[in-house]
Amino acid sequence: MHGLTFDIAHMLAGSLVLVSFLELYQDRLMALINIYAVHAVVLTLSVAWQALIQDAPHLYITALIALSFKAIVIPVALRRIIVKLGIHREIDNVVGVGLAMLAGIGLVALSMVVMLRVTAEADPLAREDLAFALSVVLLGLLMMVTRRNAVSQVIGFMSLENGLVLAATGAKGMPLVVEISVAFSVLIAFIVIGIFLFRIRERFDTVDIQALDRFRGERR
Amino acid sequence: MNVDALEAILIVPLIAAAVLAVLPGYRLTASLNVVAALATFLLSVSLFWTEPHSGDYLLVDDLNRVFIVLTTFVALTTSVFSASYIGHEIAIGRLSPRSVRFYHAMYQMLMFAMNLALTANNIGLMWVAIEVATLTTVLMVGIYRTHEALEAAWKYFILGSVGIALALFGTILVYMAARPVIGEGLNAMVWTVLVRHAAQFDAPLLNVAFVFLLLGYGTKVGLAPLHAWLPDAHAEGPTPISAVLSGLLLNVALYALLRFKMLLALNPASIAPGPLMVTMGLISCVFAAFMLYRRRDIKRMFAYSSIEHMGIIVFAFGMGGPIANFAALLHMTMHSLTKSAIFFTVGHIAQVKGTQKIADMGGLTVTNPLLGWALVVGVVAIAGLPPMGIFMSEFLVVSSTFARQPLLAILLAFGILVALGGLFLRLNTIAFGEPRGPSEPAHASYVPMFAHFAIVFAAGIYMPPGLVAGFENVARLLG
Amino acid sequence: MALIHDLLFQGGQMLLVLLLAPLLTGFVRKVKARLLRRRGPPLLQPFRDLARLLRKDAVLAENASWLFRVVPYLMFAATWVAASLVPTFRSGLLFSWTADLIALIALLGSARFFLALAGMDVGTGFGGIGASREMMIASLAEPAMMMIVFAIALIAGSTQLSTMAAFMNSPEVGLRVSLGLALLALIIVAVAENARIPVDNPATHLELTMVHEAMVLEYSGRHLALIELATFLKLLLYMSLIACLFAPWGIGAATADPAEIAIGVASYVAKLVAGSFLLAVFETAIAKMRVFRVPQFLGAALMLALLATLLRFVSRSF
Amino acid sequence: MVIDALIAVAALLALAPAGIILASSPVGRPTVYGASLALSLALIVAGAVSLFGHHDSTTTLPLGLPWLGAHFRIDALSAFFLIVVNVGAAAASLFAFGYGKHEEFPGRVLPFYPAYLAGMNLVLLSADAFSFLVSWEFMSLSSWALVIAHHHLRENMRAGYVYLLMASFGTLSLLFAFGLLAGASGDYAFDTMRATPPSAELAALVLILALVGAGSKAGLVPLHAWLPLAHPAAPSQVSALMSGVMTKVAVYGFIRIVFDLAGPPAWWWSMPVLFVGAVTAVMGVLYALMQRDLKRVLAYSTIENIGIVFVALGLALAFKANAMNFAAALAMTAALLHVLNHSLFKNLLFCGAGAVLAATGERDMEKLGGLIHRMPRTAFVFLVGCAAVSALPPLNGFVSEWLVFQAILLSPQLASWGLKLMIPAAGALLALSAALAGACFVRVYGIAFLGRPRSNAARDAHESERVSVVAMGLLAAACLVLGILPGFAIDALAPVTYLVAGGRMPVQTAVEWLSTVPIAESRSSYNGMLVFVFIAASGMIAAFVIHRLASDKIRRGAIWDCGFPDASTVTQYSDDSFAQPIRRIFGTVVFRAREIGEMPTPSSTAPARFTAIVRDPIWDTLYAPLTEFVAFTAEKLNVLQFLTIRRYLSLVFAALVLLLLVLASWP
Repeated sequence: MHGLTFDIAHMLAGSLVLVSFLELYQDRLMALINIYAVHAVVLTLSVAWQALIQDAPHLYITALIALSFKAIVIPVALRRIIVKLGIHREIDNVVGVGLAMLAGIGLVALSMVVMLRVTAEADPLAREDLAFALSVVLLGLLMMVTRRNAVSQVIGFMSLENGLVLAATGAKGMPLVVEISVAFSVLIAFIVIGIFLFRIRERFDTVDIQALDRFRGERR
Repeated sequence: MNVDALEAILIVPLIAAAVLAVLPGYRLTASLNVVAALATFLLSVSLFWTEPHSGDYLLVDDLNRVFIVLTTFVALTTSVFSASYIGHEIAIGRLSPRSVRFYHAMYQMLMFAMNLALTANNIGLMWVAIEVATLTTVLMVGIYRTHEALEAAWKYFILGSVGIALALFGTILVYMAARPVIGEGLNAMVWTVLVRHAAQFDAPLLNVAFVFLLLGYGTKVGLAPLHAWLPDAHAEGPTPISAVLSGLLLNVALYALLRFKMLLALNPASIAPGPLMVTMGLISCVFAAFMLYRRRDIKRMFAYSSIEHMGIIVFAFGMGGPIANFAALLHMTMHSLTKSAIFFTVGHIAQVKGTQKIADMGGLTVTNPLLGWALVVGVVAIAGLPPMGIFMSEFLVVSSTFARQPLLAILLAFGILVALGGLFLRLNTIAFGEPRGPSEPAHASYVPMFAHFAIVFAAGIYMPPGLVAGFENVARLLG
Repeated sequence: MALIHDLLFQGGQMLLVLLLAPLLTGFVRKVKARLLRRRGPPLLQPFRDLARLLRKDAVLAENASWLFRVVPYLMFAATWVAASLVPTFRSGLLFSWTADLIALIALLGSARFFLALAGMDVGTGFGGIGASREMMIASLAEPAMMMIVFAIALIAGSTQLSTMAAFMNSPEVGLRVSLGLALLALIIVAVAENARIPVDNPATHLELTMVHEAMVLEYSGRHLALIELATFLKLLLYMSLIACLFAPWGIGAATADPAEIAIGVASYVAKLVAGSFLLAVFETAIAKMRVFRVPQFLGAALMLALLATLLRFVSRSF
Repeated sequence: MVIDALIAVAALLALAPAGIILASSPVGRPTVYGASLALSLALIVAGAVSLFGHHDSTTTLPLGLPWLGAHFRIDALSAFFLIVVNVGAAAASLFAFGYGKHEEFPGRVLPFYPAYLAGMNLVLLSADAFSFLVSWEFMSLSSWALVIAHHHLRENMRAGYVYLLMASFGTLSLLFAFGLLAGASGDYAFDTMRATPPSAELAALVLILALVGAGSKAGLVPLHAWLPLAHPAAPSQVSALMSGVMTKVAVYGFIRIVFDLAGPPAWWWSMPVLFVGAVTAVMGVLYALMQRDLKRVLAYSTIENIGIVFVALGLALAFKANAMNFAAALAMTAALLHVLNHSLFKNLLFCGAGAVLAATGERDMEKLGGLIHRMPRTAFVFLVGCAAVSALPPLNGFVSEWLVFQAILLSPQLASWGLKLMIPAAGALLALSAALAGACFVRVYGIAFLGRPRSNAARDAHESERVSVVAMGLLAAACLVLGILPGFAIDALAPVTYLVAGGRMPVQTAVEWLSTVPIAESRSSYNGMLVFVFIAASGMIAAFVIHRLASDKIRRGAIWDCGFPDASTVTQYSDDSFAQPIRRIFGTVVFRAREIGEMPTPSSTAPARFTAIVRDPIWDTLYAPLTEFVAFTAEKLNVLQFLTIRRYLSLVFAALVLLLLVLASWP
């Protein structure tokens, strides 16, 4: 019976990595947001599955948060923002998609190498899970540094954080998971609101972070 | 219910924060702020003889006792300084009463978060506390609502969040490493339990964990190249916050790092954390030293000097050994006291001059002798010249390192020398020469800065045996 | 008794050099004149000049300071003391240990130092020229001299003139390259120190070519006389120095009976005559060189002396 | 004894805050300088008692490094230097007693002056690495504050800046040396270091580090750059201390580390010391000849004398390594005696320069002249100083140099051929520097004090305060006494040389006629007293005889000057023109000196111009590139202040990936 549960968890975690790659590939903001929603949904599923197999009911709360907040509220909010800002058709990336994908593959390989050195008696599920989580985290970071637009950077950050939640839930019987996911949701809310605030105050004409950098303390 | 000192130093700031959030009028709130800080300080001092129980969530041991007392003390002096500083800010209308209320609440909140981070016996709790501390400081950095302030806050916020995320991943990994040995549940995150079983943990997992923790908490410590948020946050926030940031928050993050270093040190199979820390420390020290030269904003300059000193401290802890650890602890203490005192001085100078631009300052020892000479003393101390305390720690670090790793010692000494050059280059124009820029008579609170300088000076000459014993004990703990 | 005996000799030596010095200069002049087919002044002319100068009043510039008046006495005294400490016809003088060779050179150095100052006292162009050039020459001549001392002292194992002379007299000296070089260097230095052609012309009346004369331009009367006498003494000193270092034959030992002393005196006079004759020939044979050729000339001496010092180790090492 | 000394030092330290308070009040100056004078006299007594009483005294205070405590000790070496330092300090304080009246910012001088004295004394007293370095750096720091006392002058600030950097550099290299001596275990007490000498190669490293560290403070070429900037910038009594005394403290540090702590020397140790010393001596005096600033000339002459001292120290090392303790003692005596002598006459000269500065407000010799008429007493003592520093018998400067030459003449008995050939060469350089020093000080005195005044300031100069003159007079007297009776000083040095060089010279005061006989009378001897007596006697006899038998009349007339006297004072020989021959001979090589003369065409009324360009080779080749490097790096790195958040994130990302790669490649 262990085999099946393992395979499903494995499948879900792997698909999360896959979706991260999709995000990396997608350079239209609107589509990117949609894919992020998918990302959140997949995360929800895997968290729920973990809740089931670890019969840890408190993980359902995490799953619920993931579904409601990350899969619905945030994407909706972001859509409204980018529509308001009129950048919903924008194409945004610093390095070419191909290059980004290559880098991503390299990162996944790296995380595999690093994680598979972990001795096996830490149970395989955890190990695989961690490998995937690590790659999701790295891909999220990669996304943050290869996108110029604040919205896509936020999305990068959020998928990074999804990786964290994946790891946390994968870690059997880890306490404070719920609190942590809540805390992170707050963090993300802050970020989104931050972008939104700046927009509303008419202080920055674009959410491009470079606009912020124009107001750096010591101009050259 | 009965509350012992340990819980009290968490509860007092929390209550104070709640109260200050609603009370109007800055005089009252400022004095309340001071009172709360004083209470916390006294409680923390009482930790030395009241032996509170260390539960699953909180603990007191020799390591964090040092940190707690230092934190609460600097918090106290800073609150005294901030009273006069904020008064001036209100007078010139830079801060509205509402934002002042918010500021005081946040100040106590920050104190709570830092105390929690220091006393937490649970690595998850510690992480949460540091995140809270970061967020509160973000809000305070942005309090002036100017372009620069918001930009600095935003930068701090983004980089800080990423750091937090990395640190969390590291924490999870530590749990994963601990679980097979200790078993599921809370115990696998309780510090005291972890330490007991650290030897059996899975080394490679621990290694990955440490990398993430080093980067995550290293961001907060301000190690290059993760330092980017630090200079701007120091420069744009209110000066008391700069003092707290440099004097305390960096230490708290460092404390977290040290905890995990001890964990790794206990595990023979894992990589030695030393070399990593030594490398990052060295990079930060030399890099920051060079960055001192082109600064035009006085607060930003001293922020970079903080990076340099954090580099030295991390370097020393990385070197390890009784002498180096002792020196690192001493250096950390001295740096907190000196740097916060310098920021007190700088805050008043900026108010007197009405600017933070070094170009508009000059001949302070002529126009405002007390402030000017205070700055001179501060720079002398921070540059590691005797008879101030930092000289002792630098003496110990450099000489003990030179006997073991001459090349590293030479690089470190080079960094120190370059930094000294940069600091004095600016000091010459600020404190000496023909007076420049506007200057109004200072109505400053000299007590905090001179109290700090007095302690630093005394420590450079004579260290009380009790303190020494404590430090040596901790140094032994750190291995 | 012995003490009185020694004191007698020391005093005799002091008077001897004082009397011999003008005579020597007179002799050199005479020989030079003869070589130029002139009859030249009589041998005792220097004495007459000195006497005349002494009798005249001294004329001082109105802004001449006390230093200007003290220097001639200082210079004369220093040179005289130095000259009377060089063994002439009998080594082992009573006070020979007062100053060894290095100290002698330093004594002459002090004399020069003060004379140069005196040259600058009144504040004229010529005085400055003289002082500056004198010090330039000295700055090369003194180290050269010191090297010569090294070269000989390292061989003789002493800087005490009596001991050195005794050693150079002894058979163990042998023929050494370094001694030859040292002698050559010493001659060059002596020529420069005594302001002779080709470095300087004692008889010139064209100010721009003067070094020594330019310094004493402002002097007159007894002051000038003393300076003149000092220069005579200096010439004698160098001659007897060369004599006692490189031709120490016949110098009587400390325990010398009258016969030996007679030999010593005779040989000494002979050496002086020979030396002054050679000097005269040398001076008439060559022309004075430009001031800024002097450094090369003296640099050569310095190099020779240094070479002599270093060759000392290879020539014969014991 | 050491307790009493420490009490005196503590009193000096206590004087510093008193200085802050009293700075504004009229009693401030007399109080501070009077108390400093009294305390330094007390310290002289302390030093003398422990030097002649032949007993060391030690104590440990619960200060400094907690597990070590602060060790203090007076042995023969520190006792001797204690005397040197405090004689200088006493003289400077007495001088400042009157001279300090001219100070425009007493508030920036009075607090630091006693602190500075305390720092120097503490260096000599401390007997563990930490207290030593604390005192060392404290000394630098307080003198830095004094250097920038007149902070409104840009060049002073620059001087202070360079000074502080070089001082810290030196401190760091000393720190390294002590780190090696103490080992990883950190036994910083001198006794334990002495007990466990390092291995041969470590000891060699210690030697080099000590040479760099102490040398940068003593002003060895090429680490001298700060000295001619900082010494003149300070108030004159402080310049006197920095030049006359602080450099000696650096010498003390070198002797303490190399001769006392670093264990037995290897045969080649003397070579770097000899080389650096000889080069320093010549370069120093050549620099001095190129300067116009009176105080800067003196500073460079200090460098020259430090070079002489280090040559003597190098000789002592060579002899000690060859177990020729007696010769080592001779060389060491020469070094220490020169230390004492130089501290005396350099103190005197700087005080004189201060008096001139106070009288005329000028340091540029080109604007001085004729001061011998306006300030005769100062002129006289200054002349004594000039004669002493030019090593003229019968003054003290000559005695020490004579001893150095005597030590050099012992070199053939050394084993190594390298040294046999190197030492005479060093001797040649020494002789050269001595001769050049003579030229240099003829120039200084002739331009500044003789001739006709070159500016109104010099024309109406006035004699300085009586007490200042007294101070200088005492120093001059000391120079003469040490010159004619060196035997007593040499005998007093015996315990010191026995301590550090393992031998002692024969007792000099036992020799008949009190003459100085380093080895044997047949070998070499010198009797300053008789030389003095003879010169005085024969000079007076000559004067007496002439005045009696010939004329003693004086007539004052116009300047003769070959019949073309020129009334204008600018036609006098200037300092540049005086230095011209030497500039042409040496400067063209050493300083790439060039002379540019513009002659106007005939019939044009334009003036003819002559400019001499002298460059500082060491600054150009060593310091300028260094500063450029730092500036360049700072400029390049500064880009990192102006990145976008995304780029900062990429930095973090890169660091993370890098560390993970490290892990992945970990065995």
